Amino acid sequence: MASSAAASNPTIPSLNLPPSQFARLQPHAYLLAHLSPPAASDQPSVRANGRATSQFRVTSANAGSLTHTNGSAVVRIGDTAAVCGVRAELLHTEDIASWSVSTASEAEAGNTSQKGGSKTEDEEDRDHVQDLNLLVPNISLSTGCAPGFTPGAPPSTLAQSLSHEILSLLHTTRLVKADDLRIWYQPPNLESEEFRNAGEGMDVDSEQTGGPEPEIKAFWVLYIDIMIISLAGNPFDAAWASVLAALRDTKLPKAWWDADNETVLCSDNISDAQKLSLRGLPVSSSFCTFEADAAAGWRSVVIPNADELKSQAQKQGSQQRWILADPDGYEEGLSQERVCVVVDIEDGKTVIVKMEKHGGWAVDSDDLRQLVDVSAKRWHEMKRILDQC
Amino acid sequence: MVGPTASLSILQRADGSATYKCPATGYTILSAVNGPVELPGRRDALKPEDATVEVFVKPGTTTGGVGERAIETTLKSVLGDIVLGREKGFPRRGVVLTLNIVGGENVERGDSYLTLLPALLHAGLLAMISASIPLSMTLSAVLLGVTDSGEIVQNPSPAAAKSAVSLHVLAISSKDHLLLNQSRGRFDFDTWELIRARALSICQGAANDGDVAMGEGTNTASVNGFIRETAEDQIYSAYAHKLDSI
Amino acid sequence: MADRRRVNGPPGGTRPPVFASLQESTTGAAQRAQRQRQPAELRKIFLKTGLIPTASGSSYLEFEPSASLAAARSNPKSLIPPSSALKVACTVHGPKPLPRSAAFSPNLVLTTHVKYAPFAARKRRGHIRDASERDLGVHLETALRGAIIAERWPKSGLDITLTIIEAEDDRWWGDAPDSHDASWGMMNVLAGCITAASAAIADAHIDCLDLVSGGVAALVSDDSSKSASSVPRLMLDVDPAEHRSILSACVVAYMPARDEITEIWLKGDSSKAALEKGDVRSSHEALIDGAVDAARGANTVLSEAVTESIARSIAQA
Amino acid sequence: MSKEAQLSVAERDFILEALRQDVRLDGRKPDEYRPLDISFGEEYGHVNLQLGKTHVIVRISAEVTKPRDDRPFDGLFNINMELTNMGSPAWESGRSNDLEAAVTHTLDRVIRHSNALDTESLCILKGVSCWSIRADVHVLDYDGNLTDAACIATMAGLQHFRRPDAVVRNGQVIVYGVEQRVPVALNITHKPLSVTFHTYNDSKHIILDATLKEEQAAEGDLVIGINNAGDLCYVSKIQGAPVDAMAIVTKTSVAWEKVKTLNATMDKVLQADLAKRAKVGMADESRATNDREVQPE
Amino acid sequence: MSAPVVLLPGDEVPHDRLPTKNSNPLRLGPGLRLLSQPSPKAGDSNHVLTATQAGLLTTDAKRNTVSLLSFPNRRYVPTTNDLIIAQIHHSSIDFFHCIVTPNTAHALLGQLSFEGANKKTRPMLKQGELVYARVQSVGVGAGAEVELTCVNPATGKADGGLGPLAGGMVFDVSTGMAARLIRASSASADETDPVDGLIILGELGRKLESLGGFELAVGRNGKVWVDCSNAGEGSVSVTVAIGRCLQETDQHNLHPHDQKKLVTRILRDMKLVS
Repeated sequence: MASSAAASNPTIPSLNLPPSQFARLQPHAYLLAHLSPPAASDQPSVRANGRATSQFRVTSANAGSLTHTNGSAVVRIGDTAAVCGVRAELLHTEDIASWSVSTASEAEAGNTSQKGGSKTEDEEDRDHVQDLNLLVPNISLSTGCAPGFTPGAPPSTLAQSLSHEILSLLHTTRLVKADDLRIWYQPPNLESEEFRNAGEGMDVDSEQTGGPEPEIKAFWVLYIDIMIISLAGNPFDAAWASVLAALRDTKLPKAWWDADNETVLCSDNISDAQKLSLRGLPVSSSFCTFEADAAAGWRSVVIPNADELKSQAQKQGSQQRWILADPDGYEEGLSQERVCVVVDIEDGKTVIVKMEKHGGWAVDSDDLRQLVDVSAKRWHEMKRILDQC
Repeated sequence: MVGPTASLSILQRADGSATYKCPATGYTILSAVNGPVELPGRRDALKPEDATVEVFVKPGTTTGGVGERAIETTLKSVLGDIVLGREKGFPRRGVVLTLNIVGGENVERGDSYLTLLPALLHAGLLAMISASIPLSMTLSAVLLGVTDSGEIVQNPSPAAAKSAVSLHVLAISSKDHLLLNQSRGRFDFDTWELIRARALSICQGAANDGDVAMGEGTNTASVNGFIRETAEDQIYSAYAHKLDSI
Repeated sequence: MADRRRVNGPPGGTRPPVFASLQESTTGAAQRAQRQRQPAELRKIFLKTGLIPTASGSSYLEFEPSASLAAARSNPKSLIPPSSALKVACTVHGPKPLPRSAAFSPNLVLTTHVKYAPFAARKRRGHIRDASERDLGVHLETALRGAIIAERWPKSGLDITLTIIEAEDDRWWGDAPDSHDASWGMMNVLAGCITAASAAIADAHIDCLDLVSGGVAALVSDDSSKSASSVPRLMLDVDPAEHRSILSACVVAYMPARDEITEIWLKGDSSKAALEKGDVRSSHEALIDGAVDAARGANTVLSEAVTESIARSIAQA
Repeated sequence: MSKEAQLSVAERDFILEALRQDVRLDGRKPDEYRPLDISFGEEYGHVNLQLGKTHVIVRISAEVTKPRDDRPFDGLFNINMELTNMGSPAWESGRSNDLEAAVTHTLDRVIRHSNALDTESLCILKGVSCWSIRADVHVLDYDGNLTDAACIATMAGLQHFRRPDAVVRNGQVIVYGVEQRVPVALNITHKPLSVTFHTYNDSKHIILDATLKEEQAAEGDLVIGINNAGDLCYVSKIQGAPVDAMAIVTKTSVAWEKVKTLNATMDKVLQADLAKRAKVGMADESRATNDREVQPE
Repeated sequence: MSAPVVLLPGDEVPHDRLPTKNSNPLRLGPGLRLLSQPSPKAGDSNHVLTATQAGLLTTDAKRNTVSLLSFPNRRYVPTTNDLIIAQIHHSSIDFFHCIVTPNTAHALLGQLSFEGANKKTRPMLKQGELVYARVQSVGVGAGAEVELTCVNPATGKADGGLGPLAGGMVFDVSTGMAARLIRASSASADETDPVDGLIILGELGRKLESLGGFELAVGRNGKVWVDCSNAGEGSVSVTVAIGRCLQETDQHNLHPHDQKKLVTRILRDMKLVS
């Protein structure tokens, strides 16, 4: 046993522990030994899981396998697995308290909340999708996905934060178009005859010739539920990818207002159904920072200024810090600093839609620029995977 | 533009407290810190070597939800970063920060907390200072928006933030580190670098000659300078009796 | 009221879509699916262990889609699925020390937890466990407790969590629930949960007396005419969507090596069953025997999956 | 941590002995409130209240919503209080405790159930839309008698608050911004307040407005909700040592006097604030019209 | 002396502010820590003192100490040798478990850590009773418990009034005020110059002498125990008056001449002087 351990991991020859034990007892030293092998050995710097620092785990996506959903997907990123199901339900405008309410400024502009003529399509989308709560994502970690999450307990802080982040990202990317969710009704032109009889007295006539304006009678509400079935680090990327794949798979039935029954009816004919037309393909990539000196944060050493930190990194021969792409659970446990970059590529140009970092003071401009490049590469990979599923 | 106002140790019961008002965004935050204290029922979850920082954000005219939990996670990670949780009396104890939004609009469902984040960070930091929680350094933060004409706006109002193409909150330590970045919207990296440079000059002052420690060299127009002045004023008034005798 | 710990939908609530085309049946959706299997023929079960490495033991179980569902999937016409097929993920965490607050226990304390995903069934499920989910948890616990050698692990706990990703239907979707109707689909779900949990427990190397597996048998009546000639028949592993009426059903948790039943759940009226001539069993005995036969069938799949799990752990060692 | 630190024997004995000599720790008389300070924020309905060291902020807010199905003519009114670690280190943020439940209950009874705010006046369009008024009580510092502090602040907030004006036109509700139409005050039917007493030494000593330490040393409490006209709307003597029925009668008249004084104080502060606003408002208005003239395009 | 220096967390203590003449090792007070510079480019001095709290830098050349005076309302963190007033929470076989500050872990006070205590003579303290104690140790690292004692380990005597506090009343003040009170009361009794800006004790002492005087014990944890049992019938009023004077001085951070006015006002209010 011991000899095989030494063979596979020459950096810790003095220990007679099998690697798995060493990994558990001295996690920090174990990962460090992998990342900074002695210069003498020809070992490349790899992570304990065998990946290069900017390498993501094997990712697979499979869409449309769940029977009772409008769209669904299973995404596996390494050992982290997310199942997402999208269910569409109807929100009648009569059930919306604010529907019959308009602010005076809108009313003066000659518009009701049903149609904001001066607004751009994007703004209107934001109003409807966001103000009416048309997107309802929720993440569940109470699936036994990892130890530490009590099944049946209310959502943990992590689950709540993730749900919020998904919702927030859906809103900022405006991924779902409000128009896909609207159910319009064209009232019959009953009054047209009366108008004609009334004669020339009506100045508004010219506008009315087209009959009454179409009105929105209902909206589709998308309940997006994400079950993290297995959690081995980086839940956000997996959850977001599953949401993206599920929404790409989502078909909404053709729906219309049935004036006789005063309700919305749908067609179950699949050829009538419409796929959602999403705005872009924002792909999320998460990273964490592993510090060579785990105690640097609290040891009695002066914290160097940002500039000094930079020059230090250049001066010192050995690397002090590694930014690990798509961290697994083991690596997440060993690092504080997190980065999340969400990019989309439009016409070959990288557009950043979200960039977050917190939990440390090491990552700055230079690193972030590299991470954006890594994320752009990841975008192409994810696009290929999502296009195939 | 009217600058922010803040004062320290305004409450009686809490170990440390502060109020922070940002006229540009309209937000007023009251903050309180208790620590080091025992955290009940979480003994197993506490780090044995370190203090546990807990953050609770309470909105002004609504009940908190998932959005608050998300921003708490961020605040905890940024402020927890500068707390020296291994100092005497702190390991295995809690530092409990409560942030009460007493003025300004509510954050809408599913909206990011970006417009509030700098005010929350400053109020939280000042309360920590007021409670004499050991810190490795201080920080200052700024909200920047990019308009559709590409202009960078400092502390846009909630309405202006809504129409911004991208929004960025950066927190910079008193030693110039980037402690936090939260960017949303649509932008490219070159724009962000402009934002980064702008944030540094707003937080640390344009005339930053690198010698921050001395206090004299600091540009008081900077956010960092404002934090320093606020703390200094409070110390001077608390030790007026001492200073009189000098 | 709004749930503060979740993202909430519109405050006024939403309504599930109503399909207009039931009468017109342009898509063939309005036709009831027919059982294509022999009465004693079971659906294929897909069972795999060890898919969730963060757990001590895990398994994933899937029932083969019925013929109608398979047809609808390969050539979709209607948005209304004709039936559905069980998909369950199961994790086992432990044995682990009991929480400090817990009382002393000389045995392994078993906690079972069954939760449907919100999108698992035709009707959207809530986030909070309802009575039927708690019921399933209790049945499952009884089924497993009889198989586990609990005294091997004093002062320890074992958490078994099952997530139902897709559930079985209780009846054909076009039928209105009738008076003696019960949630028949739940019985299939329970049988699947028992088999899946058993595999996950074995995957976690928990000492057991035997591999316990679940099986379902039911008395069904498929004749539309109310004539006296229509007698209910005994069938194994029924898909409720494929039958006009289920009179009674039985699910057992069965250990073949010991020929023991650890859990039995029988529902409905079994008095009208027509058994083969010369069969002296009472109809509920026949129902139980049928369920045991079904469980035996599931056990062959279970053994394979467990063997695979062991082979894997030997390879890793 | 969910409990306040208990009183020491010395403190308890001393408080009780002092009360026997009619002495309170801060030198107050038995029926005396601590100094009361009420101020208003920039927004309507934002009240900052200090009663001794007890410090609360109340914010009133309004939004248009759907009325309840069973009460199509009524608007909604809710009082929310969530105790956080700010008010006392003994409170755990995000978890409710007994005090929170008790105070919320009293506020509900005294203000909401006595219909101090006329909810019918909040109806905009029958069964379709109405105003939902929400009072949020934030406790910043807790040094006893949270009930009265929160009650006074909530009542002050309701009287100070102005909701946007709304009209119904062709079945459409139109809400006017504060800058477009003068916002509307809420319809307050009467002004009830709670007055809280604590009892000591077999109810021989009954004091008003106890501090936290005095509350901790008490045997029982007596809460009286009463308005300016002397109409009782709430009396609670839930637990603790028995109190002589006559004492309740005398304390009720004490409470009535106190409520009259408190309401008078409140009125004065409200008037002063309104006057100040009127001045600023007029200045604003003239400036606003000027602006309009300056920029005709 | 040069202008006062206020440091914020992370600030370095300016070298010219450190006492230099003394050959004894420099002693660090709370709020400061010694850090080493990672790159020894600075040459001779590669150690720096850094503030971890915001506060006023003070140095004592005589004792060669440097410390930071931070906010007076902060929570008390037990420090070895501090005098505190603790409240018994419960007792176990070997220890009394005491509350030092609310909502923190209990400190341990040995059942025999009293003057002349043995198994038979040890005090039987009940829940809620108070002791005046010295912090013996605060332990290091995780799970460290604070230990208290009521005897001087060297002499076995209860120096400075250590031990159970019977009767009287205890008032809460800020930790900053407690520290000032300790310094003020340890100064000679007839000192007329304000010590640390406090004249309140001397003032009270003079005015209340005729009423029998009072006994005072100050705990660094922000507790002041007052006993006026000599004042006979007026003892309650006198105690309340002292408590109010101390708390108001603390709360409003009163200037010495305001303290004088306060004493006069409160004594009149309590009808102790005409």
